[in-house]
Amino acid sequence: MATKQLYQTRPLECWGKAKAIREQYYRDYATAHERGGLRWAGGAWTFGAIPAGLGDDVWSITSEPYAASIAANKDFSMRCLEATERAGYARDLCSYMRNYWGSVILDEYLWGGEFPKPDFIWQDHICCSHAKWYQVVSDLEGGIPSFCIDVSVGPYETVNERKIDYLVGQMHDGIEWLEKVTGRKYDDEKLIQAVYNECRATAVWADVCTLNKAIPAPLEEKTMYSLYVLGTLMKHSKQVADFYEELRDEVRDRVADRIGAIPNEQCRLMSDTQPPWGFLSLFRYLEKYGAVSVGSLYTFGLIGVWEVKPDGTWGPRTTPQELGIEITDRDQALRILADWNLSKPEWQHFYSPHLKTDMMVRIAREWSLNGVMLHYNRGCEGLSLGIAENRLGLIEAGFPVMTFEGNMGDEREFDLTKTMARVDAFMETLGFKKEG
Amino acid sequence: MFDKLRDWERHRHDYAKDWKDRTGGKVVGYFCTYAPEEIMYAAGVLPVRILGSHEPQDVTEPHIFGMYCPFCRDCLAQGLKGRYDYLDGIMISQSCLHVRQAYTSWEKHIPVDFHYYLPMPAKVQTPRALPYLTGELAEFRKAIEEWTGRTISDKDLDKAIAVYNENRRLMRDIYDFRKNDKPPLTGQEAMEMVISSQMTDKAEHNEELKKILAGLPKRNSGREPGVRLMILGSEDDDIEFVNMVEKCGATFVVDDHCTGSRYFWNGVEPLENRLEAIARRYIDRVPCPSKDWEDRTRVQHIVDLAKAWNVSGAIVIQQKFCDPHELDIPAIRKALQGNGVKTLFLEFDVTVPLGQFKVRVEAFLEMLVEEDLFD
Amino acid sequence: MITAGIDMGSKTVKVVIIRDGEIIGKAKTLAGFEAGGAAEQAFAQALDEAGIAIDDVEAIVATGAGRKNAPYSTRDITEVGGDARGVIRLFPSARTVLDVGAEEGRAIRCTEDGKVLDFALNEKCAAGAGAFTESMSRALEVPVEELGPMSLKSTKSIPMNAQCAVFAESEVVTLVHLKTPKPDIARAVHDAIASRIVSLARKVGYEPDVVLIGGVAHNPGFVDSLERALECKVIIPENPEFIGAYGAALAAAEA
Amino acid sequence: MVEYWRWKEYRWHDESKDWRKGEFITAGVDVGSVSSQALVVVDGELYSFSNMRTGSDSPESARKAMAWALEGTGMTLDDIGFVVGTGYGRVNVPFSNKAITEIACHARGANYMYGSSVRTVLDMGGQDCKVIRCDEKGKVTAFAMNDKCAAGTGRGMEVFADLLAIPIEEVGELSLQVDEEPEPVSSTCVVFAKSEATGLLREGWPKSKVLAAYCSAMAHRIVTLLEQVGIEKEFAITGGIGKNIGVVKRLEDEIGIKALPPTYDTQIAGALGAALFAQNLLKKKLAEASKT
Repeated sequence: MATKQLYQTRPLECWGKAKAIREQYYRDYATAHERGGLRWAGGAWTFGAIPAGLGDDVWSITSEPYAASIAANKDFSMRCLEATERAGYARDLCSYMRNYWGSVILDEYLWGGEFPKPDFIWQDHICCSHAKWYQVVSDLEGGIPSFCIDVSVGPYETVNERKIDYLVGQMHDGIEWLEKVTGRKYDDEKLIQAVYNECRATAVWADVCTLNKAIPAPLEEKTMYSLYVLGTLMKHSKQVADFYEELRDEVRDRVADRIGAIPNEQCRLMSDTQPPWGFLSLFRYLEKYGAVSVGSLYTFGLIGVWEVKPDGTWGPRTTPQELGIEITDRDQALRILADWNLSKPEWQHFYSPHLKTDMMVRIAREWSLNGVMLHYNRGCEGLSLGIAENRLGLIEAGFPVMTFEGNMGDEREFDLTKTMARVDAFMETLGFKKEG
Repeated sequence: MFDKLRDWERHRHDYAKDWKDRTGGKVVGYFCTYAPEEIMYAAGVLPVRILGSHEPQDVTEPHIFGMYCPFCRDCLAQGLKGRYDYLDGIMISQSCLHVRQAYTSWEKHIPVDFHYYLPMPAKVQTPRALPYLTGELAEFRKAIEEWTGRTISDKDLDKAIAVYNENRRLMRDIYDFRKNDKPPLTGQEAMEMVISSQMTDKAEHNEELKKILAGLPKRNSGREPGVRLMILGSEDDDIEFVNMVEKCGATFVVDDHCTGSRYFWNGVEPLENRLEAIARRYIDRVPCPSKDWEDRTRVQHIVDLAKAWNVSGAIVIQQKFCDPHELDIPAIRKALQGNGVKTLFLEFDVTVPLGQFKVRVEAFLEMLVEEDLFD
Repeated sequence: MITAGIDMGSKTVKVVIIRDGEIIGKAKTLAGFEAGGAAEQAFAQALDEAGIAIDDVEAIVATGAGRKNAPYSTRDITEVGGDARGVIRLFPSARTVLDVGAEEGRAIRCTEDGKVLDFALNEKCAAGAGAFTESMSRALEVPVEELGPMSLKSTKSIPMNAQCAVFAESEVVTLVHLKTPKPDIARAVHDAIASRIVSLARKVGYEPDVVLIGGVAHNPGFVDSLERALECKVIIPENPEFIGAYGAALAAAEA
Repeated sequence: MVEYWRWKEYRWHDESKDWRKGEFITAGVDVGSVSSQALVVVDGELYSFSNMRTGSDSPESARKAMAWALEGTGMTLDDIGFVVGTGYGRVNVPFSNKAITEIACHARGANYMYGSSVRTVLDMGGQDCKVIRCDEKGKVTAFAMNDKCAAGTGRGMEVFADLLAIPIEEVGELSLQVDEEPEPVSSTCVVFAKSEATGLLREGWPKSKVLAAYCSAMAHRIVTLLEQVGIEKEFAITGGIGKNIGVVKRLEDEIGIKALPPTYDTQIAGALGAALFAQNLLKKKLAEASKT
């Protein structure tokens, strides 16, 4: 395909490292017991920094990215989904959950061997399925001690001491609970370091995304998925925080050298919600039109933590360490952790789609977008929440919107051909022609 | 005997409009039964529940993605069609994501004088929930006071609590009559009773309930009860369905619905801090599955109801796409079957295909009763 | 200038030949299993009607689901683009286009110069499309073309639950067994399809004038249900099923 | 135009038997959404039946079917002691004494046709698909029905027969004439499956291969339904699609259990069960009458 070369491109140098960290992560979890360590399971949003206080030999598996990896493996995914349906669970439930359960029911780990049963479950709860997900895992695994922290206290703009107390209170209870179920002594110093790391990792990721405001965009969303995922695995780890800094430096260089993610960028888009993981080729198809998805509230704001800068634009939230705050005890660490997480962009729309619309319009403006591609994702009731209102809001703000139905983890609910036909119509209305 | 309640249930909008004319008071629509009605009632506000109308509609497509439950879309449709145009305000007490969208779209597209989002804790099983909710209720009380321009005294709260507790007690007394071998009321009448309670001034509802309670012991429903059934699951105000089943030779004698027992099962226990007392009531109530974790406390409660009301079968219904219930139903069915209660599962939409459901229901009943069909 | 448009639909192929915007030839054939051949056949008929030879045609643009397999065409545009162009040329006052074909339902909002502002298509389920009426007519044992007029006799609206075209048959059968008059059932069927189309129309925020195109526009019963649900009249062009092809022919004249 | 989905209507009666010698004569009428059967049982033995397409007027369909079942037997309605109606139109059987659901009737019918060892009955009907678990008497212990989607029903198969212009009776056989099993069609929506198939034909797939793709998709959907209730041996299939070897074989392969070989026309199971129930009810009626 002959596309016109407007910009230089070059592969990301730290790409291989990202891949290695991810593979190591899943190996570490599976083999934790062999090394006398502990295994826990929980969501990508859970306060992973807290179990870190149990020691350096405690490994986690976060459910959403694990399920997404399953979804990318169509055959295994189908077996998982059907195993779950056989067990009597509804087909329209969260497809991450259904892939994950299937892997447990079949007792097969995506990377070979039996499914490594966790020693305990450490989850948080903002979407209706979060805590219930593990209630069922516990049913399936024959009872696993689990602790879930309710974080649904309302949008960040309304957060006050009482709301923080509610979270922090649960966190304190959670730490006592962790000591009880693991029989280990809790180390506050490790917690404090983990909190520093989480703030650093999540702010630096926001910094990386901010760099994508550049034209040409140094990163396209398909690549970003494989990078942001590390934050969903262990955002509280030094390893990930350090890697994101390395990544940021490389992306800075790309911006300086005007290196584009695609050679022919003429149309800048953003998506929304998780993509249909088995069909990322959809993003390649966009390139035929010189269209690049520069990100989404999902890739920016699920891990990234943001704030409005003095000049009114969006940028990484200033970390406690940057503010010169020294964390000296457990309670202070937990308060900072709670406040930091409650400001996470992807948590705001649970209370009102209009808060999400505002953030999306901001991205559309600051990242100079031509249009928006909304994935009406049947697989995730949490992130699809209010998406129809987001569509109305974006159109009202003057941004053309294309919607397509699909499912992040159930290929039976996504039709690539029909979706590409929609892209054709959308590009035609935006006035972009296919090349080659 | 239940005519008045049925009339209120059928003509809920007329009732509310008439109530406004009579009292000059404000009416607030609420979206989920976690709404602390006592606080609104104490300020002379009439809280009414927003429910759907079971008609096919095409007005919500631009606002709510079709993967969310038909109930939340049906609710929003009522607003978009102006059926609740008499509301002075709306409020929601955080429950499931689905119905939350009906609220947020309503707030944006249908002008109301007052709207309030109460972040009711999802983890009702943590002791941390009580002080937190008590504080949230204090803020809610403040908001209501500012809006109505009327301060809510402890005395007002006590009065409201008394009226609400009486309503709960009376409905439980009536539910007890359903334990009889020949229940003096049908499942349809029970459902109409509870829904009408969600639509009317409880003081007036209580008067009606007292009359009914006085008459029940002597009442002969004049129908064979047939198979004793329980109905449970998602929000359900599908009276047509209940009626269809009860025409097939069965009677619903108990339920676990937020349009039924779950709405009124427990009352407010008096405490010096009235708001704390109210908070405790909503934290301790029979939970919606979206709040029933880490432990599943509702399952045992349902089994206990099935035993106490001596049911031989249970119809487990679920609003299409209702995730919270979908996540509990396998465990509930297992528990019921384990206790010798057979279950029939049905998925509800805005309107249900009575023809197709009738076959399932009749086959289910054939399964439960020993007919002389076999040698 | 003479140009042509070929609409490779899922069920039928439509060809329109125009001279300076005026239709001089048109033809429709069943797509069958060999759509390419069907298109050549339709094209020949259209040339016939126009009384010209293929060499007289200066540019040919294809549209429709199967546009990639269209013969002769040098370029293609999407159904959305084709519909908008065709309708606006005929009715400059049109702001909303509803296209109901065999399997597709489409709503398009556009400007007076045919620019598409927003569009919505039916998703995984084919309800709200022509195929729906076909299976219903079989269940009712009433020919498709009689379904429309028949439903106009009804004044009663019965809700239909089923979305799935085929599954809805069993609902129709149930209604039949409940001795529901056929006209009422026919109307229920049309109301069901109309309500899905109106959902799409609301999604794009329809405004008058609303133009209805596609084969189903020939069905007066559906049109009645649609107008009731939209609460406004709809404009129907003379040859509603040819508008996509007409739009493609216009596009051919542009470039 | 030829309607390829139209399967052959027919009737049968046991000429070797003289019904006049019979003590208990009962009938079952199954008015289904697609087909109707009327069936007569004499002293617990199958005597005659008819199998025809349901018209849009179900009482009329019931009458027609009954009349045809009696044709040439000399028997009239008055000779029949008890009639049970079943199927979608069970309440519209004008001459019936009682209506019983097709779920109960199919279980009872299968118990007669295949013997008391049957524990799982799969009824693949015109508009719906049922999985029924039953005891040694043929009494239902659990059941599940497909919802909201016609894939996996006879109707869907008829749509395909029409599309491919192949008589419905030949569909199954033809679908087996493939060297290797193709990917199942992905669409669950029959309308889209149809256009998907059209696409495959346009790509030059032979009809047999397209049918194979559809039959295996259908079989797979049915298996997921079967698994909801759980399959226990013996396993029997009733209803129209039971005659479709293309679906049945793929289904058996997937669950790893062979269905009992059909001994009668699988479509009469419902009417047969109804007629057998009718006999018990007749005996009970007579017993009560003699008491008074």
